Amino acid sequence: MSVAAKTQDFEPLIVAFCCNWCSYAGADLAGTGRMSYPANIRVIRVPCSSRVSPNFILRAFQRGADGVVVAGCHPGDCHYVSGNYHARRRFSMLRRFLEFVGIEAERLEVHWISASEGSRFAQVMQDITDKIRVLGPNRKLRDSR
Amino acid sequence: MKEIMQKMRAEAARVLSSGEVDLVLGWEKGDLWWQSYPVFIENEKKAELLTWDLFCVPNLAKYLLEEIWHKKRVALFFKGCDALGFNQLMQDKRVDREKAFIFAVPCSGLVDPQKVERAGLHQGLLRVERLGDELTFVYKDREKKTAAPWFYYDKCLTCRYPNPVVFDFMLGEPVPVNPRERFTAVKELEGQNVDARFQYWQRQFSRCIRCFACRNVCPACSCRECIFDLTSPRWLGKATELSENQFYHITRAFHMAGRCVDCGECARVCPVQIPLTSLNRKLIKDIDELYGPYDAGVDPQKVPPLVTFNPGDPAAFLESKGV
Amino acid sequence: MQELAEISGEKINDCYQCGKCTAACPVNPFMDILPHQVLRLLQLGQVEQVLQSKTIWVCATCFTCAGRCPRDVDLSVVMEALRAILLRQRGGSRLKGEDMPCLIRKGMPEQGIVSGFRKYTK
Amino acid sequence: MRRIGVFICWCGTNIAATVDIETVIKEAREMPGVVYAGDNKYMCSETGQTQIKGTIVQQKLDRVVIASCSPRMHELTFRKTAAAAGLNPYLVEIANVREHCSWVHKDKDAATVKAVALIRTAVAKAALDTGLEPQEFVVTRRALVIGGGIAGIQAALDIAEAGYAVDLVERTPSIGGRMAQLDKTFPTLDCSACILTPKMVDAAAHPNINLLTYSEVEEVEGYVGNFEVTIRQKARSVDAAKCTGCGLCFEKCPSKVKSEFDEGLALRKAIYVPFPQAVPNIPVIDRDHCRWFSKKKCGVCKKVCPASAVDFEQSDVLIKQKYGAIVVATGFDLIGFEIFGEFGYGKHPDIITSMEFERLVNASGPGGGKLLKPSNQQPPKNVVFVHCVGSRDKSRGKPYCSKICCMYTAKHAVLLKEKHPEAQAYVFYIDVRTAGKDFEEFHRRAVEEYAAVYLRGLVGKVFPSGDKLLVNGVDTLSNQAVEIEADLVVLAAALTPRHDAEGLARMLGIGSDAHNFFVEAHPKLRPVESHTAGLFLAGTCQGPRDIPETVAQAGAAAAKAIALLNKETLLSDPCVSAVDESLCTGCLACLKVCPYKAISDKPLTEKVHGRQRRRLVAEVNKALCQGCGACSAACRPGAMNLLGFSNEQLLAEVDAICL
Repeated sequence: MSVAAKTQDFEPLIVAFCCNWCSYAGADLAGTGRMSYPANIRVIRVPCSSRVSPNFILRAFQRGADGVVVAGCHPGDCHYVSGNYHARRRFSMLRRFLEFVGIEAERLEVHWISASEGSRFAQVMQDITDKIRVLGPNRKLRDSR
Repeated sequence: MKEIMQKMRAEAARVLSSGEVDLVLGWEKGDLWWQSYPVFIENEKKAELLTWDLFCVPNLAKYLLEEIWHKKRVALFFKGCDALGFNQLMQDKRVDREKAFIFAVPCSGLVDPQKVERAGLHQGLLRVERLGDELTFVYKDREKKTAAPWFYYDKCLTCRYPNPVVFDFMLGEPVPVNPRERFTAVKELEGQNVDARFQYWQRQFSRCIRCFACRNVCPACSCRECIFDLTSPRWLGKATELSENQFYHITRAFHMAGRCVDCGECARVCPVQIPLTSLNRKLIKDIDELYGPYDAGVDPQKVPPLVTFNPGDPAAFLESKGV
Repeated sequence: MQELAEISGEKINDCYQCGKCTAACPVNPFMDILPHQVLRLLQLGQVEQVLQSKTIWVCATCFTCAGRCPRDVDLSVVMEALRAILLRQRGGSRLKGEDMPCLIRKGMPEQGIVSGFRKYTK
Repeated sequence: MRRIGVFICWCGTNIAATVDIETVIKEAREMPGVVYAGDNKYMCSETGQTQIKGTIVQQKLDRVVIASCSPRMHELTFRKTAAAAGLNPYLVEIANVREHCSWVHKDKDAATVKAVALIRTAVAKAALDTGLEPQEFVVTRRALVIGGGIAGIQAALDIAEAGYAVDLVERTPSIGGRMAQLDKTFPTLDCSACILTPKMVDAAAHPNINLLTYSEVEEVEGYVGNFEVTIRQKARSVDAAKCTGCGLCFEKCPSKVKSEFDEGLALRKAIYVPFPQAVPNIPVIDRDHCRWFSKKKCGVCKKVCPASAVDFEQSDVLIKQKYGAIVVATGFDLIGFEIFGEFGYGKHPDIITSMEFERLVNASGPGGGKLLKPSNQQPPKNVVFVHCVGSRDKSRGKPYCSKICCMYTAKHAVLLKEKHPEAQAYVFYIDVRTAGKDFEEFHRRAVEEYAAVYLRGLVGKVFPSGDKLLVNGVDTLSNQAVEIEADLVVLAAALTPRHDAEGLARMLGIGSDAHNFFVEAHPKLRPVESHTAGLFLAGTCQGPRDIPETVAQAGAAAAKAIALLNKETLLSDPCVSAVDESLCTGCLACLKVCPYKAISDKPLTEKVHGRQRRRLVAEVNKALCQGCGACSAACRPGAMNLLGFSNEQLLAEVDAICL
């Protein structure tokens, strides 16, 4: 199989951790508005972006995710006052660190998507899927078994 | 160093006999030139066992955790790096300042036996002495003199706190602080492309035998039960598998973010020479860049950068460096 | 229309016809189509009418309209784009890449060459 | 082994048209722990719920997964269904196959594969669900209302009428707020003071209402049912118990300052009541401008006070009080004009804001409501009104519509004509928005009966020319540039939240939008609640609105607060953090990231090798914890775990979703 054909066939798996109050609701709104985005996106609901431990992200990569998204409320709008501020530090550091150990930074994306930004949710997910398609499958962190 | 060793022994005997402490933690000389082990001394008569030489590298602070919590008060000796580790343990509320009587030992660097070996100076070596900036390798029938920094641990060459930041009693005079740039290796890696970096770390991580020495020696790794040992949930798989090694090293380093005192012990004890300091220092460098300079272990009252925030923090995950 | 959007980069449909541009324009008495009408006609796709107007040549590019617009539509840029369209229609490339070294040697200011490219080259 | 039941909803064709239900059922039956998989056209319907309940009993299900719409829609419904069949409601998981799948994907195969993955994930999570029990806690039956404008007054009165004690905190020396500054109100032209003042008096006289004027909220802690609030009652320098309100003090006071209440158009004294009908009618000393406080000279007020009520020694008092509910009604400011140089505001006294116009036209305002030009006290002839100054302006101002300007400008045009029949109003507008009862009729009257000239377009520049103001505008309907020689220019300024609203939002822990308006919990279904339980919103602090809407919202907020105070106890959400003390190292990183101060340290004594050992562990206050899980992610050994979103569950979800 040629490389080109491989990229054609490659359907990335992208895990999105969405905070219940903003981004998950934003995803719901994308649904209500029938704003389509690729089926490669699979959402895990968490109460807050600050609930997401880097371990979950690494685990997703180990289990074969080609990209991971963490989505939370815009800074200042956190339902839990300051959760996204903590998340912002944590994932700023993690993303740089993953890049340092040789993982493409684009595989981990963090976005602030509010409950009213359904179309932005769809757009962000579309963009990420496109980017990961170009990047190709995650072979670096994946469990080889 | 001899005078300090004399003082060490005298002070240890004094605090034991006065009943100020019921245990002294120090180093004692082993059988071979490079062996200086931790020793527990409960009797002032044994104070003569204490040694202070170019190989007293183990940090004694971590013994405060499990082995001796039932002691009334413990005296122990700290080099600069050890003191930072102790402060980190303080910040993690793992040690009680009141229970420790700290002797500060300013340290201008310790000798890396591996460097001695690599230079071929180890055959028949009896001991190593230092005078000023010069080392004397003493053999049965000859001596060899050389510049000391050549044989210091890498971590000593970049040491920024050779004089302990916490102590009750100072042994000797503070030494000058003169660190080399510590982010050189990190910057070099940062300059490479992402695949080259991956290959570099793949080479490193695939050597890991998961002996957990790096974790066990670390003064910031003080959990009662480590996440990597838990079976429910099982965070870290048991298989010999690169991805598990990656998980271990990324998570270990990340747990250290904002807490690593950069004492370099992890890299020193690694049996397969994984450059763990580069991982730790990458995080230190990023924290310094993004949230302002922060040196873990200097002031245990300061809030570590990854459990606080500033509403105006940069969103560094929006940076895109391209594929 | 597309060419206009490409050259100007402005979102013409953002205009809600408040007329602030016209109200602020110092040369509006000399225009046959008022500034806000320019945008309205463009919204309706009537580019030709605008291109034939006096207005686009009266515009002094003083940027007052742009500064006052509550919708972030920079009309001065749109005007410039309209002029550029006309100028480009009037003839092929007047500046050629291969002429550049010669022109620069002659001491023509580089800024002038760049704006010349923008105006005259298709 | 678990006995998990999977129920797949068609949602009519909403799900079934894009997801192949049959395949999904087949796949679900193969998932670990699943003993039943079934479907229904509408799972949330009576029949669907009966099917769930029946199956739970027949199949002895111990976990339930429902593949349907978003859990934000029907999680509560299905939890209740499960509870009705005797299952702990927290053993129910929802797979969101509608909003997150069938509605956003067009390819049936891809959507079916994804639906299966989502269900597999929910099954994996459900398998690790534990039954949770909510905790009961006692409600403090007292309310706090922040802001003493019409919204705050109305909310306080309604809550007080229901029989609960209310503290009404107002920053300025008197309640009344913006409405007290207004002259007449649209569209009925009632006199604002005539309808407001009785309410102010009612509030002051109500046995259940405790007025705290000249006071500010300083700290808010606690949670729904048990807020702990610190209020700073600023020193009035007048003893409220002794003062008779005779007014001798401010008659004699020699220091004059611009009156905030009169929008700087008139002067007040350093000891003052903001306006004659102020409630309470007790003066305060503005210490920044009082000669006694700046130079230790004067003291006239103290000398003339017949009741010896003036007290220079008074100091701020901090009041700590517990409340069950809080209504936030802090109102609005007008946008600053510094950036709108073209209008020349501040450069000429006859260019004024709409609020200043209210004062000029008000009988109790400067000039006794004669509506004269501030520059020379002559009646104006041509008056230009400009709509949307700062509103609907995404480049320099605010992108939103301030909602009330169209109507009050029409009112101003009417009032102008009533005061000066020979005067002419010119109104520059972009659109006239008159959605409201009798609003359109009122606007038409301004045009038809009061001959206001409406010009569709905005104003480009205002500049003085002789004793007149030249206004350059446009009428886009006739496509003409317009120039008007005006005597007075009135700018309808955009409404903004109070300048310090952001800080208050942070203190209260409620959300605010990009413009610092407080955010309601749901724009349609929960318009007066904030995201934080027990905190309710009323009036313009939530967004621009007029008086009737404000009053209605205040009543609604009060009703919500009353419903809360009516309960003796509340149930807490059991999805809170729990500590595994055997794992907890006591480093208390969790405490540092907790936004609710819900975590504290607790000494623990245990026996180790026959010896007593004391160590610290973290402890969670279940009533304070709101379940964000920041602590769980900060905990290195994983001792802190969020129930309902535990480490085990999230790992299982990640594993399942990646399969």
